[in-house]
Amino acid sequence: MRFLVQIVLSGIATGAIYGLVAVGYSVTYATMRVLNFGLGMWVMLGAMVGYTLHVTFGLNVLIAMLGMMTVLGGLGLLAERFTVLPFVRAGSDVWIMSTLAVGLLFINAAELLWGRNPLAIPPFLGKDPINFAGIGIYPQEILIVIVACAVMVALDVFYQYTLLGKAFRATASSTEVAGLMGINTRRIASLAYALAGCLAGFAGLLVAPVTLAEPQMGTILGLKAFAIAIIGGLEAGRGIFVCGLLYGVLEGLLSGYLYTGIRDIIGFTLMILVLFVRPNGLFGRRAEERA
Amino acid sequence: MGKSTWGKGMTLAILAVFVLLAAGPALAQDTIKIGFSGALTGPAASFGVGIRRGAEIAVDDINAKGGVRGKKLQLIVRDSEHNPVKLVAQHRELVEREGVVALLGGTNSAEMLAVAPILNDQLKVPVICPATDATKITENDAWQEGRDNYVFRYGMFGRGQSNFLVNMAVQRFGYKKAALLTWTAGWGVTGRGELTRRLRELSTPLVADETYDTADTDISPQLLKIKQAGGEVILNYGLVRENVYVVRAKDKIGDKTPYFSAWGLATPAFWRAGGNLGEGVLVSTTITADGPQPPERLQFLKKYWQRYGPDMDFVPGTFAAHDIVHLYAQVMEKVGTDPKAIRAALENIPAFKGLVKDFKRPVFTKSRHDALQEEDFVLGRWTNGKLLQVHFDQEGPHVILDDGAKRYIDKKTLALR
Amino acid sequence: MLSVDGLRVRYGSLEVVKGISFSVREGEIVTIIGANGAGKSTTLRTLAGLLSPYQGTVMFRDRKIGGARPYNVAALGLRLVPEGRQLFPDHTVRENLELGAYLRLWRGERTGVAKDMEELFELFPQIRPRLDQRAGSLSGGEQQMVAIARALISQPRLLLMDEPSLGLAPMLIQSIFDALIKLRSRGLTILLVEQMAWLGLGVCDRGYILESGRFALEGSRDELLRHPRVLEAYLGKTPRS
Amino acid sequence: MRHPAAWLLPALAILAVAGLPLMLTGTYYQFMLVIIFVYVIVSVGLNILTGYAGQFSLGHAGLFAMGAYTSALVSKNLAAIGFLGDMGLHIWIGMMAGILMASLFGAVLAYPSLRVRGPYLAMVTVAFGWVIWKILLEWVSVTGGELGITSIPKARFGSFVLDTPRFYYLAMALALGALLLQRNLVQSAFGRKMQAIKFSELAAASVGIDVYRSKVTVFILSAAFAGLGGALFAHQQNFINPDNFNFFDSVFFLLAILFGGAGTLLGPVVGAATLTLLPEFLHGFDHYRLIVYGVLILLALYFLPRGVCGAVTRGRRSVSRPSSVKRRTEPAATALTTGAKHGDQPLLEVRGVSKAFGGVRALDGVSLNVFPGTVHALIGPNGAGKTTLLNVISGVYPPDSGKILREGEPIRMRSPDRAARLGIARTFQTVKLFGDMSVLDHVLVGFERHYETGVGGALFRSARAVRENQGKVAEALGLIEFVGLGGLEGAAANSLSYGHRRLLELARALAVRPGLLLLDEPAAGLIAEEIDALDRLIVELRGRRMTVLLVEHHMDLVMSISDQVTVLDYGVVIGEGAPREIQGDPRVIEAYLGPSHHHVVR
Repeated sequence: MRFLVQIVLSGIATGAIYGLVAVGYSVTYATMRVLNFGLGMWVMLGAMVGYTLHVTFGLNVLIAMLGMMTVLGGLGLLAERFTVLPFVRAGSDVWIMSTLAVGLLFINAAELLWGRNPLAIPPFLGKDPINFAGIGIYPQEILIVIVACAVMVALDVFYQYTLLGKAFRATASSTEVAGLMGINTRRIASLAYALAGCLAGFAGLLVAPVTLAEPQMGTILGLKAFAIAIIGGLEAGRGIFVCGLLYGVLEGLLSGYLYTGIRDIIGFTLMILVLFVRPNGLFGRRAEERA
Repeated sequence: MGKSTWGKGMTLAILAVFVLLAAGPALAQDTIKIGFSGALTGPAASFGVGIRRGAEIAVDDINAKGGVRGKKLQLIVRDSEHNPVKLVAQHRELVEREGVVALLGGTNSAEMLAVAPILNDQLKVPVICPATDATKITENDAWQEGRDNYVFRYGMFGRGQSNFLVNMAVQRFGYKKAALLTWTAGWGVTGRGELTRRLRELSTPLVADETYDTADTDISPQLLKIKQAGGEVILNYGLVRENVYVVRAKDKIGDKTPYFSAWGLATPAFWRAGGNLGEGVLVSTTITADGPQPPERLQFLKKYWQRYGPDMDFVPGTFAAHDIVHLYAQVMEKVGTDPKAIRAALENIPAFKGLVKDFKRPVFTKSRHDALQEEDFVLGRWTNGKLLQVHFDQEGPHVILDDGAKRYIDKKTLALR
Repeated sequence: MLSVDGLRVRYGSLEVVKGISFSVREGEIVTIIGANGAGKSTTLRTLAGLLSPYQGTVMFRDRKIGGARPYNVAALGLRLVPEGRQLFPDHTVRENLELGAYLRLWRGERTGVAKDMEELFELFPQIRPRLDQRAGSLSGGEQQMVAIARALISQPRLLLMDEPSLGLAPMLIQSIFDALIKLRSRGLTILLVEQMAWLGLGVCDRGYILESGRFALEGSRDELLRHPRVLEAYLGKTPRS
Repeated sequence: MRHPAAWLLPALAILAVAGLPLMLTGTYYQFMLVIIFVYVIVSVGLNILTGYAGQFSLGHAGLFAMGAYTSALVSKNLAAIGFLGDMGLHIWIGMMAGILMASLFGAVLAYPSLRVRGPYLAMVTVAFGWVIWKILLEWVSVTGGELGITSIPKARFGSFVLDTPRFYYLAMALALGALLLQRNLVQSAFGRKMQAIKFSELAAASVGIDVYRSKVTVFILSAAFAGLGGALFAHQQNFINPDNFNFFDSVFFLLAILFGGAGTLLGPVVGAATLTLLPEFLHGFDHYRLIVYGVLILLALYFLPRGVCGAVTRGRRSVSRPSSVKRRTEPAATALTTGAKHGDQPLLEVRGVSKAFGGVRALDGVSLNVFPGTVHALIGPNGAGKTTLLNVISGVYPPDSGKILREGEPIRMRSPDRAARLGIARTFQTVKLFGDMSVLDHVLVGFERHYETGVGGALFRSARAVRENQGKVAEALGLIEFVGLGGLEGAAANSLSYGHRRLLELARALAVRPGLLLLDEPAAGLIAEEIDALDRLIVELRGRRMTVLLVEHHMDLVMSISDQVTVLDYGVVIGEGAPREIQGDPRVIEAYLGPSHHHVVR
C-alpha cells in the first residue's frame, strides 16, 4: 500500500509536467493548425535560461521565471515569423521539419552556452523531503503539481473570461470569421506560438530542480508530451492535461509493478491502440474531406 | 522570384563549399598522426571531451620536448555521435585518408565491439581504449583465435570492475544480501550480467534486480522494491544524470542503503549535479584526482585547469588518454611508425610510468590486452565534493581528508565516523 | 462611401468576377442579385478582405482597401455578415456579440457596448433569452439574428450582408427582412447580396443583377422588379425545340 | 522519340559510380558509398509512401530495423546449426526473411496509421518506431540490447565472399534495382493510382479506387524496401545495435527525401547522398554540427520547397509518354460503348431518401427516377440539397433513411469507390483534379476498375502490364480527343485553364465507362463558348445512350439539353417535368425569386 501510494504520488508529479508541456502543443494547434515539433527543446531552453537568471545571476526565482518567459516569448515570436509563417502561407506542412530544425539549433546552442553536463537548480521551496507514514515527497514535486494545475486553471480563465482569450478561441474556430470581427488573426497566431513556447519554458524551469537541466532533457519529454497531446486529442486542453496526469501514473505503475524497460513499449502501444479506436484522440472531434 | 533564385543559389553554394572542403587533399605526412573518434556531442559527450583533452595535453607535452623521432605528433579527432556506424566509418577515414598510425578508442562499448573486427581484419592499426569497458572488446574473435589483436585497453573492463565491486561489497564490507540497480542502456546491461555472475560465484544472494531507464526521473519505486526485498547493498552501473535521480530518490524516501557504483560516477559532474546527496556513494575507478596526490598528477591537473578550467568531466578517461599518448610515443620512439610494429611492440613493453599507474610489469602481453587489472582498481568515496580514495586497515575502510585526518566509514550507512 | 471600379477576382485560373464597377452612397441599401455561381459572394468576400482582387480598385471612405486584410477592413467600419451565418458555434451568444464588439471593447467602450446590446435586444427580442447558450445550439433563424447583431454592435459604417435568407424558412426570412427595413430607417448603409430576387430587390433603393461575373442590368428598385430579364436570369431562356 | 542522350547520361553516371572503387583506394569511400546505397533503398521506399502516395511516416527506422535484425538473426542462427551454410544460402534466406518481416510489420503499422491523418498519423508512426527501438534495447536475450549483434555473417555465394569491393557492387545493383522498381511503379497504373490518392482521396475514390486498400499496399511495399535496406545494412556492417534505428533515423530518412525532392525519381539518391556525406564534411565544425544541420534544413525548406531534384526539373513532369503510342483515329470507341438499354424501367430510382446534418434536414424524403439514355437535370436554389443528393447517390454520405435502386436492384453504397465500381461516375462542383499529374494520367486513373494487372506486374513491368497499359493509353487519347482536349494530353492538370479542367474531370469520369454519369454544376465558371461546347458534348453523350444526372444553375443549358427536370427546395421535391413545364411553375418561380415583393414592401 505504501508502495502504491508512493508510485502514484511520483506518477502524478511526472504526469503534471507531461500535461503542461502537452498543453503547449494544443495552444498552437487549436489556433492555427500548427504544431511545434521541437517543443521539447523549448522546455530545455526554459530550464537553461532560468538557470542563468536564477543561479548564475542570483535573481529571485519569480523574477527569473518572468525574465525567462520574456526571452522565450520573444524567441517564439521570431520563430513563428521566420520558420512557421512562410510555410503555412505556402500551404505546405513542412513546418513539421522546420520546427524540428529550430529544436536542433536550440540543442546545439545550449551545448555551446551551458555545456553538456547536467546543471542543478536548487528547489524553489526547500530541499528536504516531506515524510509521512514512510512516504516521501519533495516540496518541489508538490509545487509542480499545484503550479501546473494553477497554470491550467489560469489558461482556462484566460480562454473563457478574457477578451483576448475569447479572440484566441474565435481564431481557432474560424480564422476567416475572426478576421471579420476585426481580430488581428496574424497577431493571434504569433501570440499563440509564443505562448506555447512560454508554457514549455515554464514547465522546463519548474521541473529542472527535480530532473536537472541539460541540453538533451527535452528530447524524450517533448516526444512523450506530444504523444499525450495526441491521445488527449490536440484541441482539448483540459483533456490533454488529464491525460498527462493519467499517463504519468500509468508509467509509475508500469515501472513499479512490471519493470522500467517495458514502460514505454506498453505506453506507446496503448497510444497506437487508442488512436486506432478513436482516430482523433480521446477528447477530439472528427473532420472529413468535403465533397 | 529573384529572392527565391538567390536563395536556391546560396543553398547550393553552401553545399558546394562542403564538397570542396571534403575533396581537399589530406595534409602532407610531416607529422605523426594519432586518431580519436568518440562522442563529442550528445549525452555521452563528456567522455569524449575528457579523453580529447587528456590526449591534447599529452601531445603538446611531447611536441614541446621535440616530438617523436624529430616529428611532431598530431591528434585528429572525430565526433562519432555515440553511433557505431559513424565510428566505424570514421576509423576507416582516419586510417585511410588521414593516415593515422595509432588510435584512441571510443566512448561507447557498442562502438568498439563494432570496430574491433574491422581493426583486426582490415585496417590493422592499434587502438587503446581509455573508456569502454565491455570485456569482449579486447577479448574479441582475433584474441580467441590467437591472431594478432589490435585492440587494447587502458581502463576498467567489465569483468574486472564487477569482480572488484562485488568483492569489495561482499568480502571487504561484509554485506550478505545484494541488490542490483542498473541502467537499461548498453553499459548498464553488460554490468548487470557481470555483477550477477560474480555474485553467483561468491554465492551471495541477489535479492532484487532493478533497472532504470534514461527517461526515469523518479527512481523511488525501484528503491522501495529493493528495500522491501531486504537488500543490504545496492550495486549500480550507470551514468551521472540517472544517478542523481537515484540519490535524490533515496533521500526522498529516506533510504540509507549503502550504494556502490561503477566508474560512471567517478566524475565531478556527479557532485555538481547531485550536490551533497552524493555524500557517501562509493565508486570503483582507476584513479581519483582528489585528496593527496603524487607530484606528476598535480602537474597534469595544473595544466588541465590552466587550459580548460576547473571542471574535469571524466577523470579516469582524461588521465588514461594522457598515458596512452605517452605509451604510443614511447613505443614509436623505439619501433617507428608502422602500425603493425606498434601493435607488436605494445605487447612487449617491460615497464611504463603513467599517471594512472606506475607499471613495474609488462603493460600488455599477447594474452592480456587489459593494462589495468582488478588489483589496480581503487574505491573512491564521495566526501564533501571530493572523490577520496578508500583505504583499508585493521579497523576497516577509511578515507584521509585534506587536513590529513583519518576517518572511518560506517558499514551500515557509509557515513564517516 | 464605397466605390468599386473594374473589380476582377480569380480563384486560381477561374475568373469569377469579371470586371464590375458600382458604388454605394451613404444611407442607401444597394442589392446585388443573381443566380448561384454568378459571383455575388465572391464580390462581398473581396470587399471584406477575405479575397484579394486580381484587378480593379476598391475605395471605402476615401481609402483604398483592395487586398487589405479582413481585420484592417473591419477596423475601418465595414462589416460583413457572412453567408451561412458563421457564428462561433462553441462560444455563447453573449461571447459572439462581444467578439463582434472586439475592437470597441479593446478601446474600452464597455458601457457603450452594453447600451447598444440592449438596443439590439429590442430589434431582435429572440436573442435575449438565449444569451448564455452555445451559439451552435440555436435555430437557423436565431443564428441569423445573432449574426446581424454581431455585426451591428461594432457600429459599422457599411454593412455587407451575404444571402441572409439562405436556408431559412419563409416565416423567418420575413422577420429578418423586416429587421432590415427597420435598420434602413435608422440610416444604416447596407450592401445586400441575395439570391431571392424579389426579396432582395424589395428592400433596396437600387439594385444590380449579376450574371456570370458581370452586371447584366442595373437600376432602381421599381425598374428592376418589373424587368422580364430578372426571371430569365434565374430560369433561363425558353428552350429550343 | 527519345533523344539518345537521355540514355547516355544515366548510363555514364552508372558507369562512373561502378568505376569509383577502382579509383579510390582503401575501404572508407566504399564503406560510405555502400551506406549511401542502403539509404537510397530505404529512401526509395519512403519516397513511394511519402513523395508519391502522400502518407507521412516518422517510423521508418523501425521497419529498417526489422529488416536488419531479422536478416542478422536468421542468417546467424542458420549458420550456427549449419543449415545451408556451405552455399552461403543462409544469408540470402536471412535477407528474404528480413524483407518479409519488414513487410509484415509494414502491414501491422499500416492498419492503425491509415485510420488517422496529419499529426495523428505522424504520431502513430513515431510511436511505432519508438516501440520497435525500445524492444531492440530491452529484449536483450534476442537482440543483444544496446551491445547489439556481432559477427553477422558476410554475404557470399559458396566460397565467393562478397567482401568490401564486391559487396559494393551488390549494394549498387540493389540500389539501382530499387530505383528501377520505383520508376516502374510510378509509371504504372498503380503508381498513378497512389499519386491520385495523394492529391484527392475523394476524387480517387470516385473513379473506383479502394483508397484504404491501396494505401495499405503502398505501406507494405514501402516497408519491403526498408526491410531490404536493413538486411543489406546488417550484412555490410556485420554488426548492428539499436543506435541506427531510433527516432532521429526516421527523421533522417524523411529529411533525405524532402531535401532530395519528394515525389521525384532521383530525389532519394540526392537526399541520401547529401545527408550521408554532409557530416563527413563537417569535421571542423563538430561543435556546431546541429546548428549547421538546422540552418541547412531551414534554408532547404525555404528555398528548395520541392527539394533539389524538384527545383532542377521544375515543370518538366510527365509520367506517361503519349508520343510512344500510336494515336487512334476512331475516337473513344470502347470507352463510350456502355450505352444503356432502352426501356421503361428506370436506371436509377431514389426512394424517400432523407439526410440530416446536425439538425438541418438537407434532404427530406426525396424520390426521383432517372430513365436510361436520358439527361435528367436537378435544379433548385442555393442550399436546396442538390449536391447532397448527388453525394448520397455516389456513396459519399450514407442516407439516413430511404433506398437507392439501380435497375430495380437496391444497392448499398458504403463508399464512393463502390459506387464507381457499380458504374456510377461523377464530377465535382469544385473541380477535384490530381495536382500536377498530366491530362493523360488523369484519364488513365479513371480506368481503375478496368485494369487486370496488379502491383507485381507494375513493379516488374510484365509484358502483360505493358501491353495493357498501351491499350489503355490509346483508349485514353481517344477520350481526351472526344472531350476536346486533344493535343493537351501531356500538360499538367494544374496548368490547364478552368474550362479545360472541367472537361478533364468529365473525361476522367467517362473513363470509368459509367452506366450513370453524375455531373455537379459542370458549367460553373465556364465562358459562353465553353458552355456551348459542353452543351454539344452532353448531347453527343445522350446520342450514345449515356444516362446523365445533372445538377446545374445555368438554366439556358439545363433547359436546352434536359429530357426531364426535378426541382428541389429545402430538401423536398417541389416540381418535376419537362423543361417548359418547369419554367412556368409558380412554385418554382417563388422558390427562386422569393415571396412576391408585395408582401415585403410596405
